[in-house]
Amino acid sequence: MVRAMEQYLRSGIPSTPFCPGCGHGILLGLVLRSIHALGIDMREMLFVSGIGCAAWIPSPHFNADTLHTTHGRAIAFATGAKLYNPKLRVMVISGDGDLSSIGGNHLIHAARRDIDLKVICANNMIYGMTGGQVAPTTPQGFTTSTTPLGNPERPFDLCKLVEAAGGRYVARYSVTQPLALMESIKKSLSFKGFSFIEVLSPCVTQFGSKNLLESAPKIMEWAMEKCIPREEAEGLSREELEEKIITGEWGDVEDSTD
Amino acid sequence: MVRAMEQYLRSGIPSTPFCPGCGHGILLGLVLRSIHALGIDMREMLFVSGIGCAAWIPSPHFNADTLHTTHGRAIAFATGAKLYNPKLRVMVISGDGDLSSIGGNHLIHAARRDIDLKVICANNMIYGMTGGQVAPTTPQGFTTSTTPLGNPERPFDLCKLVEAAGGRYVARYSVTQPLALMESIKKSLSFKGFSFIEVLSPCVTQFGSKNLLESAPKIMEWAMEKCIPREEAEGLSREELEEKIITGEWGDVEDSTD
Amino acid sequence: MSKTVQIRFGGFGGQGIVLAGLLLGRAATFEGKFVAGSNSYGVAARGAACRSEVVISEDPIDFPQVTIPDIVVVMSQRAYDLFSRQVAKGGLIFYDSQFIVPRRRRGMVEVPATEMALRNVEEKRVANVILLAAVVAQTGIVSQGALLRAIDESVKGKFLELNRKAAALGFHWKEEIHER
Amino acid sequence: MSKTVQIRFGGFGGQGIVLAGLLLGRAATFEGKFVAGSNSYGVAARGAACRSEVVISEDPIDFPQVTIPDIVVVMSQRAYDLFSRQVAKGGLIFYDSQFIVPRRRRGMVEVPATEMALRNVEEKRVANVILLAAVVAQTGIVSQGALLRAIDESVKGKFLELNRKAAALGFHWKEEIHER
Amino acid sequence: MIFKTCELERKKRVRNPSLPVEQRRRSFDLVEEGFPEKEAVSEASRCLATLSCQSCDICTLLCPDLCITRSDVTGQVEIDYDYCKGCGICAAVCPKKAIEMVQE
Amino acid sequence: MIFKTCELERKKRVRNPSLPVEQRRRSFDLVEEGFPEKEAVSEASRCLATLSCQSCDICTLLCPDLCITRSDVTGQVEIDYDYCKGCGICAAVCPKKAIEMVQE
Amino acid sequence: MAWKRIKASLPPGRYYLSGNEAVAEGAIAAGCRFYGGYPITPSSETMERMAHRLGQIGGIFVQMEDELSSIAAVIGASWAGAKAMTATSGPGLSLMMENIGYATFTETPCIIVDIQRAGPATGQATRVGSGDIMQAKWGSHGDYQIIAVSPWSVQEMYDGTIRAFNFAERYRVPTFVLGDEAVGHLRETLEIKPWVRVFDRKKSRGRPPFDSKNPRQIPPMPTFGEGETLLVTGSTHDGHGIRRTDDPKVHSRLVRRLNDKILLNQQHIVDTEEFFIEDSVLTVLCYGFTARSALTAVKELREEGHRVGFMRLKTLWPFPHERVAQLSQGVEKIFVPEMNRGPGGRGGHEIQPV
Amino acid sequence: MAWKRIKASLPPGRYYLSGNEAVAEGAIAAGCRFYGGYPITPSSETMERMAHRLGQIGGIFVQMEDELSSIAAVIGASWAGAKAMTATSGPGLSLMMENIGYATFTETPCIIVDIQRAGPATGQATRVGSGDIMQAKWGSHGDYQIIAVSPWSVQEMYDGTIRAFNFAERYRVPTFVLGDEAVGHLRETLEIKPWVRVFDRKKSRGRPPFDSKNPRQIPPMPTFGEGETLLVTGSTHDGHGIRRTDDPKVHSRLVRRLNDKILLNQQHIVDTEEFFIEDSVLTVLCYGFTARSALTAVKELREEGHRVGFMRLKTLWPFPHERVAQLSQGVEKIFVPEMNRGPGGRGGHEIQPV
Ligand SMILES: Cc1ncc(C[n+]2csc(CCOP(=O)(O)OP(=O)(O)O)c2C)c(N)n1
Ligand SMILES: Cc1ncc(C[n+]2csc(CCOP(=O)(O)OP(=O)(O)O)c2C)c(N)n1
Ligand code: SF4
Ligand code: SF4
Ligand code: SF4
Ligand code: SF4
Ligand code: SF4
Ligand code: SF4
Ligand SMILES: [Mg+2]
Ligand SMILES: [Mg+2]
Repeated sequence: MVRAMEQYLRSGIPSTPFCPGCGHGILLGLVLRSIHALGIDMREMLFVSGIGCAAWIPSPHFNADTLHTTHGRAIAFATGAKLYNPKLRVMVISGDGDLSSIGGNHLIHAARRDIDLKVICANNMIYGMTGGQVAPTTPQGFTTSTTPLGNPERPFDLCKLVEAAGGRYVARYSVTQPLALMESIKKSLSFKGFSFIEVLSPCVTQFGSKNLLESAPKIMEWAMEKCIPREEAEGLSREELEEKIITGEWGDVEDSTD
Repeated sequence: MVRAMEQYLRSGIPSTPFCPGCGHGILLGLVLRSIHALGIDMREMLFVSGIGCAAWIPSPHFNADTLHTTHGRAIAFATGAKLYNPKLRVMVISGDGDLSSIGGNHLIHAARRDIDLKVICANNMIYGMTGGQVAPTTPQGFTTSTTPLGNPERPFDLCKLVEAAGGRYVARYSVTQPLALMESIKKSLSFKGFSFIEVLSPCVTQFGSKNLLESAPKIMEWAMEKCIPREEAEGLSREELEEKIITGEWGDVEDSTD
Repeated sequence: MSKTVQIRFGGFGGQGIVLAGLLLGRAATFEGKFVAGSNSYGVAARGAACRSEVVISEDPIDFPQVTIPDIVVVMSQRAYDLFSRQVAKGGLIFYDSQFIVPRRRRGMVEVPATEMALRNVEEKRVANVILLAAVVAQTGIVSQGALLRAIDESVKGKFLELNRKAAALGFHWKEEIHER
Repeated sequence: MSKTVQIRFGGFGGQGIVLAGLLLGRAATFEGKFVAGSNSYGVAARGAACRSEVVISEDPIDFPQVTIPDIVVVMSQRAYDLFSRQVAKGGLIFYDSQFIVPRRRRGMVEVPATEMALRNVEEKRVANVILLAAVVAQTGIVSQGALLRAIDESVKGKFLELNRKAAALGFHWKEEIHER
Repeated sequence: MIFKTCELERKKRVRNPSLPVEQRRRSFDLVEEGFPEKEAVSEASRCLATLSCQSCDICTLLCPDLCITRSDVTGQVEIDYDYCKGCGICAAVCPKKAIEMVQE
Repeated sequence: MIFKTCELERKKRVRNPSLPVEQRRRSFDLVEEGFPEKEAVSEASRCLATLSCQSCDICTLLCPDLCITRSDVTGQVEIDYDYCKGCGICAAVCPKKAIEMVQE
Repeated sequence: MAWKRIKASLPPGRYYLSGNEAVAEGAIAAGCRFYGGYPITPSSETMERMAHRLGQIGGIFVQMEDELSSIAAVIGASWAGAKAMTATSGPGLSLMMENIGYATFTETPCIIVDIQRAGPATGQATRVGSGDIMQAKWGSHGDYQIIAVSPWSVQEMYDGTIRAFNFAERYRVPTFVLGDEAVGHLRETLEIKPWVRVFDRKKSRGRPPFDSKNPRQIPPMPTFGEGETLLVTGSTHDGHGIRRTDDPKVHSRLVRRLNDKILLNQQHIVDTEEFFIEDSVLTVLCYGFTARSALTAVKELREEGHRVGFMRLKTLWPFPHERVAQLSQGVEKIFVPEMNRGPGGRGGHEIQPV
Repeated sequence: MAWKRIKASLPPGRYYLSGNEAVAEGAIAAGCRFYGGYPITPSSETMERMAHRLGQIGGIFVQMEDELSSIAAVIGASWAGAKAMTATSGPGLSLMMENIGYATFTETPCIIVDIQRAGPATGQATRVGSGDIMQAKWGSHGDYQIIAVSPWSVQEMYDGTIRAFNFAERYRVPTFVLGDEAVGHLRETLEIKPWVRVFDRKKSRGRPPFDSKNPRQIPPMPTFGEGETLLVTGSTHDGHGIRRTDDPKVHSRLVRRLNDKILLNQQHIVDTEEFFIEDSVLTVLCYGFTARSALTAVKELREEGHRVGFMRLKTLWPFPHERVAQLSQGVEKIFVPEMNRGPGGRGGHEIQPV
């Protein structure tokens, strides 16, 4: 018996290091399936990540060149590699904290420069690896280990931010929308220019447990409830929208694909 | 004979350190005039700046508490001071490079947190102090000392970026629009929450000289030509707009003034 | 060293290994003892291998980590396999018989903690406290009252009552064994 | 030290003090000399006080900064005031008489460089080259050809022709003086 | 790759798994002592594929450990228990309730 | 503060100053040697207020060195040459051409 | 005198807390009312407890976007009048270095808690190390001094943090609590005394806040909002804070004073602890958690009849050159067990006082 | 051997260039084809010349958003196969420290040019200093080694940069060109020779890129895109790059090797220059631009009949302990003039080999 996508996985590496039911594992599989669907040779790919649970999605699992960097700097490392060797298809996969908190500046500058990177932000709305501290993506009012009375701050709308910075292909999907998400990853893989996909990737252990979503099925259900496609969102009232996460594509992708 | 606004200037400090005709000097005066117009006591004010020509606007000239920090970090220092003593009215005045290149992350995070800071970005579209290198605000194609063949990168639309990050009062004016700019500074001074004003403040020496705008009058004329109010922009075609800098206010300022 | 007792707990994340150590340390502190404790880091809530240690002494403690434990408490076979080889002479190994098939006999104390937990309170997550209470009852390293106070000050919400019950069960574990 | 010549230029930003030093350094390099130079930093284009120095030697240069200049070239009163006190015995001070009222007489060489520039090419920004060419003509620290080559390789665009003219004017500055 | 069914529905598709879901095997890097990864599985529930599968592939896409594949022969899903951590997602998302969680 | 006239117009208001504008005095921090700041002014042009001022205050607002004030007595602008760097902005923006640049 | 005696923030008695938690309690007891930080293993428990405790007592807690901004916010808050702190580990400390230099140059009291893990780089996040001690002293550009305490127990994590705040306020200098993973995650009996002795920064209107005739004296430190029209800058400045970036004399005077104010007050700062020194032919010199193992070993060796001495550095910076030099007179060898490769890079077994 | 002899990128002859420009020319000559940086006085001329020169010859120049990303881009480019460089000054160097540690740990060849100015903090941006030399060695967390050359002339800014690239490629280690404002802004005659000797990183398929049995041997370095499925990580890793964050033995093996590969190869790296040593009773030990003044002074003293010797460190790190120790045998005193306050903080006049 084999796992799915076994040929894209580095041999000799045991099971993923994620907690049971972690969204990052789902995302891991969906990225590989998208690459497979396009028939891309893994030897053309370079995966760059920062530090965090999400940063372990490509490293060491993906059977390709991987660069596991310092916290927050993945995009900056990737910029150097991509500029020097434009033949590499460079995908950055990292966490919300990594890419938008400590790494926020590199995110907006890469978008502005329109560097041809495929950035995938595994957003679990929390710092998973370090024990569940608040992230710039944690919804207001949610409990975390550094906001015992509820998060007083507003989260980023990452897609809006990246688009405003100059990102040309920008999208948001949840791991609970696997087909749409794979379509989006495929689009970004064949897009020339900076692309950014925010992937809602629930954390059972640190986010769920602190916000009464203690099991993987529960938190997945929560994600499914929360996410609605852009088109559907148009009909909703402001209050209804507050409760929702809107998924879909933004930016101006035309005439830039391979 | 005295200078205008003398009572707001620190005594014993000679003339400004700016090159003759530098926009930063104009901005210096307009900030003081706005404070004067509102009758604000300078003892309530704290001015924070980073490093660069623009960072010298408040320090040492303003006769108030000033904190001249490290390159890019002004907003982070200001956040600490403001949070600890909310009675201080904290204004950050710094350069485009300082606030949006090395300091870009603090800018977007302060906007997201909605910290009550009045941030004024003196945008001269270049690194003035270090000798005219490209900035994230330099228009595409312009010559700088690090883009001898013209800037290949797109600049930020800073107002769009800050608004997308969560900034609630966001505005852009040129020093050549002194009355509108002062109105805007006054608004930000009485606004509770994060406010951001991008001020086009031409640099004669580093920006002008490299782009055939070699005298202060010439570069001011260029600025006047370039800047059009939002309302006027609506009628224009895409090509016409490309050439223009649109000034005006963005964000959602209502019900948040003192 | 006679006045010093060293205890080591082992199991996997989610079983409350860290909490057991914490409760024991707190209880000993209430009794005016000097206590030092450490545990494996970051895995408590994550379902992986887990270890927790406490040193209790009448005097200030020079070296605060367990060197040779006097008491070992294990809730998984792997922890048993690893830790059972390193026990002080005359030391005891308490084990949850739900998970462990012991390979030695001397000094082994069987406590069917998970079974008791499931049977009595339908919540196996309190097996750790049953086991700890059994250790306390058997060895007297701290008083039962101190353990109860530690539970009261450490556990919140709906789990408090459950844990109190678990402690009571543990204190009387021998009777329980006889019942089955 | 006899084979070493030290030259110091002074004025304010925008007068081309730094360029003068650079041209002289390049010219000397063309002649196979060892050269070292430094200048005040960052103010060249900014209208403030400005200094530039060159050391020229037949041999490798130990200490590359000017200690006691043999030749001082000044284009502002303040630079004159500061630098005229420190000149080697038998040294010369060249000055642009547009800006400077000298307070000493020995070793003073007056060159009306700015005046010549305005009069002959209507561009006072080449006064620096006139002055430098005059120094070269008078002292022979480098050949006139080397200076012209340095100009050719350092100046671009419309200013090249102007500077060439300026050099020619400077080489003949004495005649110019006689003319007025 | 072609999938037999369209996108997962957003609305109430998730049912409560029959047993509380346990946290299972993982080789989390923070683990000390070098415990082997199988440890935490010893007491847990596991998922079990039944025969009512409609081959929609949702579970294969959503399994965080890539351990569900579809047999070319039977068209039914197969679970690689060497990698399964018993998270319960597959059982929860299966529209046909074709996967159950059972106590080992 | 009330201004006598509305916002500066955007369109061609700027006229070429009569003389090329010089770079003037500044105490730029990068200066070495401690040269006094007056140095660079010695050869330069300067601005000169004439009597046709309409008191619109544009020049006072745009002077980068705050050296233009309006006299309470005459209503005319006065320039503090201790601070003026001769940048030429005032002359360029004055709608009445009431300020000229002259060689000193 | 700006010393005062205040009530401890926790009721007196014995507690069972981790070292990281004890740091937070020490900070609160010392009067810390501002925490700005960014999580990092193995220091995050300090941050989490500060979030909780400052919430209770009305202090300010902010999780910043990174470590660069964390230390910046701390410095900003300090000038706004706060006793302020951050906590981190090696990678975060590296990011703070520029602004720590700024804090030394502007004489800003602030506390940096560094819970060391095994480096370089990301290394092993949950493993103990002591590879940051040179970084703490030399990690920023230019010449400066800092103070660092080196706790070996949970009690000292508490007491040492209070002490660090007192040093910071008294000498207007960034002060480090240089802990490590072992002592940070260790739980131990912590004795809270009813009273705490704390030092609050001195104020004095009109006196220059950045100079003092006597290099042993610390200039007063006004606070924003007091109407003092303060000029704070990281550029070279005179006694009033006016930038003087052109005059080497002003620079050298300032740098010399900033070094001297610590070095000439060394005798009030440096703290060492010695056991069995008198008759020892061989001495073990150590600090931090390593000293716990070392002392145990020394005691065992003593019991076996070996004449081994023991010296512990309770403060690491400024380095107690004098005392170590004295010590090395009497003995044949000094062993320096450390959880790093020592200043020579080949294992820390020789004495290399830097 | 991965040594090769290539044509210089400029026609042979004498040039009159500034030190900062010479660094750029040296880099181009050594094969540098990637520059990522952020401007800062007094180093910006290197960047500006690289922008110009790389544009001419088809290399990659990128001005990044800050120094953190500059060094990150350089490391990324290095793994993509480039000889890569950045240049900065003290404040920027402080910001690079975390990633410099990453480069040491991942054994990434890269060049950091540091043109020192007077610190701490913003200090005096246009004034010379040498306050970063300790930072270069100790500024990141954990135990590591770097190499640093210390040029004293424009010629050495050129030659030393080529040398730095060769060290970096040969030992897979971040290498510093530790210049200063004086030598950076100095213009001097630069002799360009027709040929340059350069070292290119070794490749070897299949051999582990992060381990070697012999600590003197440097593992081969594959490049992204070669199909080697490289695993590069700043966490503790085994020879193949697999994360091993739980095993202290793997950590200690790695850290030891990274230190040893430099220290055991010291004799191939360390370079000193000595004059008048034989008969000297007093020796002046120095480096960088200071050595220019010092040598002049020594020569004058000699002329006056004093027996003064002179030793210059052309490489600063690893520190030439042995040679300095030998030197100190024969003489009464060693003077160390430096533009910083020395390791003791009270002026750099004693020898303190660290
Ligand atoms: C400079 C630095 N600061 C802090 C850390 C600690 N750290 C490691 S991962 C992480 C957060 C990761 O969060 P995120 O990127 O959202 O990933 P997740 O674990 O949630 O998937 C932090 C703060 C670090 N490694 N380096
Ligand atoms: C960490 C650090 N990097 C770089 C510098 C050098 N530096 C000083 S000011 C400046 C740019 C300033 O540009 P901007 O903020 O736009 O201000 P301006 O001078 O244009 O008004 C730079 C790069 C520095 N001081 N510190
Ligand atoms: S802590 Fe959260 S994000 Fe990290 S592996 Fe576990 S579930 Fe996933
Ligand atoms: S360099 Fe430019 S920004 Fe700086 S003072 Fe001069 S004109 Fe103003
Ligand atoms: S088991 Fe269920 S979810 Fe999986 S393929 Fe079959 S029907 Fe679909
Ligand atoms: S229980 Fe979880 S890990 Fe196991 S097969 Fe189902 S989805 Fe995959
Ligand atoms: S001088 Fe000209 S610009 Fe100034 S107030 Fe008078 S009319 Fe207006
Ligand atoms: S010339 Fe410039 S500095 Fe002088 S008064 Fe006019 S605007 Fe002001
Ligand atoms: Mg996250
Ligand atoms: Mg700018």
